[in-house]
Amino acid sequence: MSTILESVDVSKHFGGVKAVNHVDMKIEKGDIFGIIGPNGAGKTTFFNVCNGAIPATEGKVYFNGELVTGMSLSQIASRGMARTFQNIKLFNYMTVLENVKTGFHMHTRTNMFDAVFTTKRFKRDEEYIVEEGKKIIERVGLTKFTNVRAGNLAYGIQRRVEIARALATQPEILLLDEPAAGMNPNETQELLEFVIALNRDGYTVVVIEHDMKFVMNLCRNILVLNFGTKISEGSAEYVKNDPKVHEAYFGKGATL
Amino acid sequence: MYVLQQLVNGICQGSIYALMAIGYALIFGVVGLVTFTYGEIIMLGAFSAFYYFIVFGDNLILSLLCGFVVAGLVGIVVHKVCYQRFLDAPRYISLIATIGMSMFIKNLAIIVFGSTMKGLPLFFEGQNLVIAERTIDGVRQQLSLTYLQVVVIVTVVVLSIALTLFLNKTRIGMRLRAVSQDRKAAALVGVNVKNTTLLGNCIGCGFGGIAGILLGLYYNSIIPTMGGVAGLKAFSAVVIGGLSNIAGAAIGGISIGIVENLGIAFIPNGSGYRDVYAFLFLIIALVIKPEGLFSRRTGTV
Amino acid sequence: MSIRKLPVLVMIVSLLLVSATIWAGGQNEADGAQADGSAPIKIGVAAPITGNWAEYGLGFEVATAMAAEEINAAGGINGRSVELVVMDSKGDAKEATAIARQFSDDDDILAVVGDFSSTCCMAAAPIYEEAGLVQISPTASNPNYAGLNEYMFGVMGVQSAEGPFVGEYLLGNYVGAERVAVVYLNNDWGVAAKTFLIETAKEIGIDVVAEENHVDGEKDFTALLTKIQQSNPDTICLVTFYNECAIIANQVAQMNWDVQLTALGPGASEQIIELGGANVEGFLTSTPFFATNDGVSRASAFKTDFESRAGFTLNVHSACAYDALNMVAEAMRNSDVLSRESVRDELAGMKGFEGVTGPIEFQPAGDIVRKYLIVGIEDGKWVQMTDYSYAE
Amino acid sequence: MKLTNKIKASHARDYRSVLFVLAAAALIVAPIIIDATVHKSSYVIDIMVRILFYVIFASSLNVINGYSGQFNIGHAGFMLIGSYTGALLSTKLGMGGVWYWVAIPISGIFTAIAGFLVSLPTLKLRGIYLAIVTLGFSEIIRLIAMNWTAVTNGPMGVKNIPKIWLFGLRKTSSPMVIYYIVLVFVVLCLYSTYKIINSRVGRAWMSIREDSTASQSLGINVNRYKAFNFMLGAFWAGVGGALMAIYYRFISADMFVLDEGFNVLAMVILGGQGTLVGPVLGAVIVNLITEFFRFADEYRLVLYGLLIILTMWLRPQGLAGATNTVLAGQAITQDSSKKTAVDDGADA
Repeated sequence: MSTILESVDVSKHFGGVKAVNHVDMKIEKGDIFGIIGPNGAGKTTFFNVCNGAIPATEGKVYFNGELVTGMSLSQIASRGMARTFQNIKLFNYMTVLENVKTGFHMHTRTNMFDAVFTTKRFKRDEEYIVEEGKKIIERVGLTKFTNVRAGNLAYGIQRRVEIARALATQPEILLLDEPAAGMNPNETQELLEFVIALNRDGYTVVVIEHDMKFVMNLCRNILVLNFGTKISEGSAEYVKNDPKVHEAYFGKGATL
Repeated sequence: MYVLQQLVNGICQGSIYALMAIGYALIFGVVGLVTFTYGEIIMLGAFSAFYYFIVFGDNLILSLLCGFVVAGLVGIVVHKVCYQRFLDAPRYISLIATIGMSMFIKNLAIIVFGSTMKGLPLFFEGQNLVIAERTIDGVRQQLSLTYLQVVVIVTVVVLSIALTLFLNKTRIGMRLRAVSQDRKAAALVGVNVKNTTLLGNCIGCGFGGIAGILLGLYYNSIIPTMGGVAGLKAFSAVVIGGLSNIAGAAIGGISIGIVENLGIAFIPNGSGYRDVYAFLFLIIALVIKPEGLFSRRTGTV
Repeated sequence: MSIRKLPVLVMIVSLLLVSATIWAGGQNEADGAQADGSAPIKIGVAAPITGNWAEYGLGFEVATAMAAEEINAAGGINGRSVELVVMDSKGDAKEATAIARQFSDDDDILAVVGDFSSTCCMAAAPIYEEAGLVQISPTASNPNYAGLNEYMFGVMGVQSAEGPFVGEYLLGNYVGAERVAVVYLNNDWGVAAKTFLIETAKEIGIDVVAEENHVDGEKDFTALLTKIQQSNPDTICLVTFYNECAIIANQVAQMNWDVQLTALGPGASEQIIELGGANVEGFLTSTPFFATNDGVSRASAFKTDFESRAGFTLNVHSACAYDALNMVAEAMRNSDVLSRESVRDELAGMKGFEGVTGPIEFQPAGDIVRKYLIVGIEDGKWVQMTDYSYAE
Repeated sequence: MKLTNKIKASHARDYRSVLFVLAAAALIVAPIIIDATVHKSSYVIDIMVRILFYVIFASSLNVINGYSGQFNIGHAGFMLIGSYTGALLSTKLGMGGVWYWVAIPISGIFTAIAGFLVSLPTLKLRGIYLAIVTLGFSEIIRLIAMNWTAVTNGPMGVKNIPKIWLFGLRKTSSPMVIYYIVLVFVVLCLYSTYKIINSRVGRAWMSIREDSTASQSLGINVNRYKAFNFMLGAFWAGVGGALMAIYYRFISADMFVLDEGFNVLAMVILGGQGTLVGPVLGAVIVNLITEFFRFADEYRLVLYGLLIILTMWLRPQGLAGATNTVLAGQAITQDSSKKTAVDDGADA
């Protein structure tokens, strides 16, 4: 197995606050990787640095061996990294299908002239994205919501739409930011199975969570952050038994 | 000397802009919405003083108070009509409502006040504060300020400081700031957001009224259509200053004044380009610092 | 945003268009019913009654209404009374053209007085030409305006007359200026006037040491004045409106600058004294017409009457509007068979018309060469300094 | 079940296409009928032409404000550039008559380039900051047109703009002829906007409008698409401006003051931005209303101001009911409160 995403000595400072402090990370292709930590540990910040949403103060990020620090979110996205957002960022006033269609942006080439003159390329692209889009919607089990406006959907379903939209970019790696937040146990369980299925289809998945149980059940390898610093990294089993992790979550002397 | 005098001219004119900008910044900070009615508030303040002088005689301080009250009251109406319903809606809605309001007030004012330009009594007439004077080749050069200019500059400084103190030291001021920073959080800690917003807008408009009177006195002319340019300059100054920053708005206003006057001073026959200098300065400033030159917090969209 | 809405859209638009048509058409037909020999003669008045130029537009409205009343009180035009159709152009050229079309469409309208700004007049000009309808503007001062076509007339007076008058007689003979700084309003009129003025001034050996423009609505002239002060002029000549003249005079006074102020264009407006107070003492300007409230002359009676009606002081623009309407009426009286064409011909050929603003006689292009007076402010009052023969 | 649906759908489609054809026919024959039946028609047709001009202006502004969520309040600047380009090409470079058909797209392209230049400093800016830059740009352009006498004739304006060539017709600046010329461009403008909006490009714009971070995460180059967006909006504003020049045959800088831009903005918002129908409706209603309010004499603009406020109270999302965009008024309120509830658990 080869490394797909790697961070070397990454730091992010906001003014004087060191939100992320010299973090190294290595994610193997095909893995389900978890980043955990208590609230305010800098998980999302680290995540945002990795995919280019915010620039790193220091350090380097490699994606498939290519140095991607300094690239924008969209540049990194075009290299095959897709993500969802902690506070869902759907295009609320577009339908589910339109959301997914937008996800195909990188894989179509229609420009304004094609659109105005209904060229072959326009027709081919539209056909392609409708067909593929419907497949993806079916894949996430939302066929009956195809033409519903995304903003009108229930929370758990919106999460799935977001994943569907991310899948439409045909990524190699999928970054999920707190996918289980706000879900009930049933929905969480469904999500768990869904992510495992995705992974089986060949997607490398990175999950940010503070729900330990969810992560332990899902992820093979885990990185633990606290106050912006890496305190532990390894297999789920290893992390589970790492006293430093216990300390971070429950204070000194506690056990999981 | 010439450059210095032009600089002084710029500062004086800038301080008028600054005066208008202070009220705007307060309104923007508390209400969080762009308004195009502010120019008309300035105009109403000026006209209230005009009628005050006619009815009660020439008392500058009392007329300022009168302008403050009148503009503040109009501010309440504007608030009820243009902002209150639209506080959480997309901004352009209240923006259009303020454009409608501005059209309404301006044209009504033309009918009620008459369309011609009117003069205000001259205060401090003909008294100059000559700082330096010299004659070169028969050309007299001087560095001087009129007393009215001094009054305006002092008012700007006093009002900026007073307002900043008010916002930072008093309970009401703290509430205003809380609402300005985060409406929802303020509501959570028990601030009556609705009334505080109204109050903030009211005070802001009051300052607009005072600015209007001084503007009228400074140029000794008021006309119902004076609000357009005034409002635009206030808006520009506030944007340069970082939107809700009181001191920033004042400095923004003064810097616009300086840029305009220096532009006129050094570009041959360049007076016609006055607004070009101001807006180019604004655009360049925004390109360098997209959130305004003196903003501390990130702006909201 | 789906294709479904497209036809709905087209439907709505066409429905609205058609209903508007029917509404407007119905209106017009109602108007058309009374075109017999005793019906009133209609004259269109286009002016900016709302918007930023309302100050002037309202003056037009009052002045033309006065003229019409006087005409009607004196028995109308050959027994027919005059009716004004006043339309607000807002100072917007697009509205001005719509008004032009409306006037052109209405066969009862035989002439049009207006508009205020040259832009509005010039945008409307081709429409009036097509309809063969006279547009006589009290104020349009773009040098290209009157020559646009044979139906355009202007009573403001060409700048090729006033500019040289101010240059040679006001600045040269009367003031004896040696170093002049010119401040002009940057619009069509201002540029034309100052060009002629400077040309003449240079010819007679006056040194024009500075030339600065300002935009309409400018209030702060300190930078500009400080700048021209550097070139040490003994006289400043302002080519601008009366409001600006007063503001400039105030700012010159604030600078403690002792310099002769002269002007081209504002006329003997009371506004200057009202706004400038003591600061405009000694102010000199050229004017085509001068009236005081002493009630002696016709102009003076007009001025008093106007001011009591309008509630604001008379300016030269409104006086020109009054004359414009009277000229149209005169042309109608002179017509054998009254028609749009006859109004044009009679206007073009009119001789010896005496208006409140002085004698008016059109040149072939449709504009007029006026004669000018020099007036000045003494003890807070306008005083006539020279008479019309000064320039002869 | 499926079959009946299909039948229903096809019925609906037939019904709609019949409506469409009828409506289009009405637009085409309307001026002819008016000319034949109404005695004094040129005024009415003039108003119709003006409406069509504003349909172009409002729709082009809607491309910017409505679809990509950028906030342009200085549209008059673009109109000015298009108008002056057309006017100067035809008066100074002899591109009148038949060549004006070339000058129109050139004006559009020239304005689009200006749109691109404006979009450069504004890519980093959002909301109010963007708004004031567009406003400043509009004033700068106007003052340059007014002061740069050598090229633009300065305050004198551009007069005697030649008529356009149209199959040897003589009166090509008459309202009737211009009506059809502008109608063609209105159709082109609306059709192309419609097609673009429903394509990859349009979806990219709307995604930027709804959430620009999310749209970046899909690999959309937000800056590039914002620039495209400004260029398309400016293009049509320029074309509209160039058409205006051959109708009025005289243009000057004071036809493009800020208020003109606000006026177009008011049309877009009153009609409902972010919809294709909205700006069209806005242009029709605002123009008819301002004509209709003539009875009010000097109270005309007072009434108009009131009407604007009233519309915002009653239908903040605009008349065309743009409830299906993020720009819709009331709907957004509930949504944003829901979102903040989630934000509370935000990470560092």
